[in-house]
Amino acid sequence: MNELLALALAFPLVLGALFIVLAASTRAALFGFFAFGLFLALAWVELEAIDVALTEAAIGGGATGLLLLRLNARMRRTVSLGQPAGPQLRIVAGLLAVLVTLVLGALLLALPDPAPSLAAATVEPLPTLGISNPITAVLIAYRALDTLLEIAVLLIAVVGIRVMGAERGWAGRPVPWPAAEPSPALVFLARLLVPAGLVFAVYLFWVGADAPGGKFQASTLVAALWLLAIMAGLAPAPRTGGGWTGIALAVGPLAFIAAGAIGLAATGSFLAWPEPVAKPMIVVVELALAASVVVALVMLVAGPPEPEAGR
Amino acid sequence: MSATILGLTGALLVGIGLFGLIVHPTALRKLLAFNLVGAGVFLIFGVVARRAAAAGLPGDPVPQAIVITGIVVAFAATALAATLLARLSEPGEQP
Amino acid sequence: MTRLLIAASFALPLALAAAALWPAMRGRLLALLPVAPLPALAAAILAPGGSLVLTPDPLRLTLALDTPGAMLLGASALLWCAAGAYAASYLATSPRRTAFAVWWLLTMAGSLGLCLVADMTSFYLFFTVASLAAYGLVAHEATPTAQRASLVYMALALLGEAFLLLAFVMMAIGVPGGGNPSIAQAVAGVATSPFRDTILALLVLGFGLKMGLVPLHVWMPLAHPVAPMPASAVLSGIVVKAGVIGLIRFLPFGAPLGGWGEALIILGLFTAFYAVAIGLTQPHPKVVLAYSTVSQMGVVAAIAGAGLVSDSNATPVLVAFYALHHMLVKGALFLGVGVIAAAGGPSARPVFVVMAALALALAGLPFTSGALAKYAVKDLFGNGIAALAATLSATGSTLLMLHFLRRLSRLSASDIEVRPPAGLLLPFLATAAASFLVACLLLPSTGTPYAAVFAPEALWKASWPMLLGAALALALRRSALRMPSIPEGDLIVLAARLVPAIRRLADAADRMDETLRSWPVAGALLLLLLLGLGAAMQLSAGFHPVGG
Amino acid sequence: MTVSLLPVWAVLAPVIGLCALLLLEGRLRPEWVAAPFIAIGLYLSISIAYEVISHEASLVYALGGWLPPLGLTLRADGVGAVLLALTALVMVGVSICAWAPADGAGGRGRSGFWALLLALWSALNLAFIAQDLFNFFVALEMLSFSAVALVALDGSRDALTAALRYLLFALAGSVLYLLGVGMIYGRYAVLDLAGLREIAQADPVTLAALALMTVGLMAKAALFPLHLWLPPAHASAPAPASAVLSALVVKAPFLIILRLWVDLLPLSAATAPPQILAGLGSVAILLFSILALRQQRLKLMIAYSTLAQIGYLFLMFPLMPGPAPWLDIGWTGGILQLVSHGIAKAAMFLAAGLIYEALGHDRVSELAGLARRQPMTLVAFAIAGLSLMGLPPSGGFIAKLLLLTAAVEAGAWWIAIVVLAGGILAAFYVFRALGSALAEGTPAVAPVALYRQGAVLALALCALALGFVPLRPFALLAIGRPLEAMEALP
Repeated sequence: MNELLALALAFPLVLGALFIVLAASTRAALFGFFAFGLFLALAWVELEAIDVALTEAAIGGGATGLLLLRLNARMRRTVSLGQPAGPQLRIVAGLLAVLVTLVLGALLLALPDPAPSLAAATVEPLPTLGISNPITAVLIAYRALDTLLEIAVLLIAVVGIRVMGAERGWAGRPVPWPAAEPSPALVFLARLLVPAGLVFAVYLFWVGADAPGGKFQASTLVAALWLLAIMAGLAPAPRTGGGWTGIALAVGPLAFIAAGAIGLAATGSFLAWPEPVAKPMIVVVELALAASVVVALVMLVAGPPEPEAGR
Repeated sequence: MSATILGLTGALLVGIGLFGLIVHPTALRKLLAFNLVGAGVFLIFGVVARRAAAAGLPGDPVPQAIVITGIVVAFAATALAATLLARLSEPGEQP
Repeated sequence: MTRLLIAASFALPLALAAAALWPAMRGRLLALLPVAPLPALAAAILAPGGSLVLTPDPLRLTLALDTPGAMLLGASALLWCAAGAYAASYLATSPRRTAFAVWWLLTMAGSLGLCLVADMTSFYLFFTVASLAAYGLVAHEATPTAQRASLVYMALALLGEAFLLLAFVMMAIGVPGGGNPSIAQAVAGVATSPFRDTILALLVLGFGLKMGLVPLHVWMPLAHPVAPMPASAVLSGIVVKAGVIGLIRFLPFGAPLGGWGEALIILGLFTAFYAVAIGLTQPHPKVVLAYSTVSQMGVVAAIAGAGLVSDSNATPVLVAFYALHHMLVKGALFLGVGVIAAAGGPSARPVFVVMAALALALAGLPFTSGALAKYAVKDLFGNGIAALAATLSATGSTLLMLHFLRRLSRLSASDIEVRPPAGLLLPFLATAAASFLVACLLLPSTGTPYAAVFAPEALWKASWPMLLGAALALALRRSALRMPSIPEGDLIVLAARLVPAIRRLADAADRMDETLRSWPVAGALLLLLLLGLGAAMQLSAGFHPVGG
Repeated sequence: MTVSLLPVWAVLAPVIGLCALLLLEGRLRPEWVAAPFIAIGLYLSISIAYEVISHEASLVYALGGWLPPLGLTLRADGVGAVLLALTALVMVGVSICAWAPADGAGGRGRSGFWALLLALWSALNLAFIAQDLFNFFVALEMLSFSAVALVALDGSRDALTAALRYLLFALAGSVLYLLGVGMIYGRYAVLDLAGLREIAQADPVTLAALALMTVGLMAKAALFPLHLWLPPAHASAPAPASAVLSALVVKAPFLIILRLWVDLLPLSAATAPPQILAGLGSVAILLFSILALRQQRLKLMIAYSTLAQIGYLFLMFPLMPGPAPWLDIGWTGGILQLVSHGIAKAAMFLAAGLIYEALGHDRVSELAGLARRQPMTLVAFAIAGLSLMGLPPSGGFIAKLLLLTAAVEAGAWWIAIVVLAGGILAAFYVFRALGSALAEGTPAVAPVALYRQGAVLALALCALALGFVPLRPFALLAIGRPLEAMEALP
């Protein structure tokens, strides 16, 4: 039964991938990518990784797809990196890719059984943290440094996107999009979805400590809703350059580091969560992180600022 | 068994994506291909996690958490590349 | 005090070179050139036998001044001093005089320091400084000829350094404790080193390149003549001696070396005669002098080889003494060419007489430094065929020098009223005088009594090869044999044929890079590398499937 | 080993600086916001180096008290401490050179530059002291993103294209690396280097994972033939950024490869894989030195020189034959090559930047008159060149000597010949630029502040000073090896 389901997911995934790579039209490939994202999220459900499925659906499929579609709409000409590969090179590359795939498949089959696992180790300290979702524990406690620096990666990307904008547009707003008046249907949809979505996002955030869900999933949802509102003309794109966006971006990492320092003072270990207040502290830090993530995601999709005069 | 099928799917996605990354001349298609490879790699992580199910958990949370981090990082990369592409496609602007 | 002098020998020129960063000093630098070598001169006179450890273990930068080192240090300091004074006058109006002075000072620091160092790293350091800074002297005129010459010089100098570096590394490996051994320690291990023959071959190649042993001499007839006159003097007089010092310091005299001594004699004497033959075909006096340097360095190499064969402890001093003689005489000759060129008719005549004496000194003319040098080294060669060949090299030198004098006589200024400026004349005369006086003063340190040199028998032994040379020169002139026209640097012509091939190679590298930088190729290579490296790793580890 | 928080702050202090820049944007000059964090970074790096040297032990910290394999540790061992110090030195030099508070130009470039510089610093520190394979990945992504943004800083079409190529190729490298990490986790459920060292076996999965990670990192280190992105990227970035990119950024992936091969699964030097790496390095040295010689622009020449110098680093793999590679002379030689190239290349790129500012171009054939107008910059360039050529006295010379010694001892004659040939070719391209700058000429020269020239010269002199380290394996570089797993809570 499960095998059938897995096969039912594997086929569209592989076919979708082939379509994305081989389709002649870029636009078609992009729509293929959307569909692919959907199946990918289902595959994660099949792997019983609901947290990942949520993230994949929101970011991997949703935000990435949105970003690329918008990009395709904005692009006025294709950007090539050199000449297309000749037929011989295509064949060679194809053969090499097939070889890599085969070897990879063989290696996956050679993985040890029973598989080594840290699952038990991640569960054991959960009570001291006051949360029961081990994935959240990995992200916020055991591998907290990774998570903290991952937010730093987002900030770097935001700064990177800003510096890529035109010099004169520094500290402006990103281009509105679509440039034309939003359709009434879109406006209606946005008015309907935004409040409902926000409620769901709050729920996701809250249960993240104990059930699938968490700050990333909630943040992405909020970010997606915000983008929808921008698209519908209900909200302006955030301004870059100082102001509250700067505060929102910085608050996540700073709160995390501050919590780390509190942990140091209370337990002698940097980034440790002192037992009695672990859960409230984690919630506060996650809230701060969520603020940073939401603003960063919106800015990443919205793109670099444009000169105000140009609008 | 279902994990193995999805693991092999991951390997196929990696292969297909790498092929696209190499042969497509346009940057946007390369970016799509990169996301395919990424999806394949994450899927393999997911399979590794699923195979390591223990202690009453349906999968090992560590690789799952790694995938969540990885997805966000890949998104940031895509956004960076998209911005570069958008700027490069602007006609004739030579600052 | 002596330690301070030893250190100042190279520190003062370096400090003066660094002073060029300060705009106020730049204008005065040229005038200060004669002052820079004075500490070295003082050190050579006052401090032989002194040694100074600059840094303790494990760096072990060490300076030491032994007799051969002091000889060469003192003589080079003298020539640097005289040529510096000459340069101050010769280049007073050159627009590039500051740059010239900086290169000059750096070359000086390197060549003086080379006489003093006792550890491997410092030797390589000063050797490099001397040979690379001399590039600036060769390239000074910035003409196409100078550019070509400096390029060839640079390429071969770097090649020489690479040979030496490899040789030094191999020598140091044998020394217990590793790190930076003293030269003496490293040399002691050569004879028993597993790399013995490679080391010796690399040493001969490296130092031979600097000395211009055939066929590594091709840069010298290009580089020495294109430099400004005083620079030619120090290049031919002093900088080539870096190779001689190298032989003195690095050849394991007194150890059995099966065949290497003989090989060096053959190489040296072949160079000596070959350079004479080519030199005779050259029209320009400076080029003839450069070939003469090649020939004389061949003789020096043969002396070193003879020392290896005869196992004589005196070899380093004898080689140094011969080199000292050549250094001052060749320096004076180059300076003199400039004096002659600046002198018209009558005023050129006395200069010409001095030049003739100096030129024939190279062939061993009695009562000159040449006779002393040749007499001092003659016992090393024993009585065999090598001795005869060494003696006959004087015949060759006579031939070449007579040719040089004929060519020189056509060089004097066309305006007979012109008199050579004192700034050129005095340094020239001082060097010429020093060549004789210094050689006389230092003769006892080679273990040769004065009386023996001036005995009639010795005079005859010195004279007959020269008379033979003179007779040959006369015969050559009478025979009206047309000399073939051979370009400067002779064998370099063969190398020049490689230039298009090298250019094609570089173009191919360009195209290859272009291909590699195309995305699909690089991407395919990425996968290929992945599979290849993976396969290699599996194979080298042996194939162990995951067990249990 | 000694437990210390210093490594943690070395990673986090620049991140706090990045946040401060975002918070204070538009209120304070970015230089002034960044300056205290640069000072703190310098202090932290020096303290770490001091602690490591004085205790002759690594500084280790387990974050949150969670021990591996569940938790993450940071470990500043001997090599890590040296590279932290190198990073700080280059960063300070670059900061002084890029410091221009009098200049009224604000906005994008300036603010972005300082933010990215700090981000880069954090990423480098993390890459040099992290102990966890996925932590390395995060460091590499921070590194790539900030480096790509720095390349694009100039905003010209060339720069943006170069940045895009760089980004896409670096991403290809990243996914391969990450795939390797996944295989390792599937095989051992451990990502900590010290933990892996105890249990890793040379089975197909492990070796394939190692190959995946190595090749992915090679793409990021721009080893031949995976170099397509580097020359345009390093030539298009603003000079201070190029200095950091060439001097430090490509070194991080290399160091991770080194850690994988020496700490995780020591591969016998006699086998084929180390020879393959050294072979690719050799081709890089020869090919890119020739290409450097043919470049018309100074910055491109220096970029190709970087490609060649990266080749030298990979020569060290077959030159560590001992059972404890970190005691071999090849190890010291390779690390010293890394450090001395870092300093020298930073000085050279900064000098090239000042030359560009002064002349308004960087065409190698039109530098005449520079010696007179900007002697200090040119001397800095020359000294840095000395180190690249491997001539004494310079760190490059000592490194070359150690590598040569190791090559001769190992009987690897081809490596010895390549090292020597690379030195000769380097001399040619350096002298070509110097010769052009020494020619007579009276170019129109824009003034360049003296303190900036001084900073470049000071960096170059550091490369020179490295020429006075002793010629033997350094005990410092062996501190913290072999890796030991952390056993108990502090």
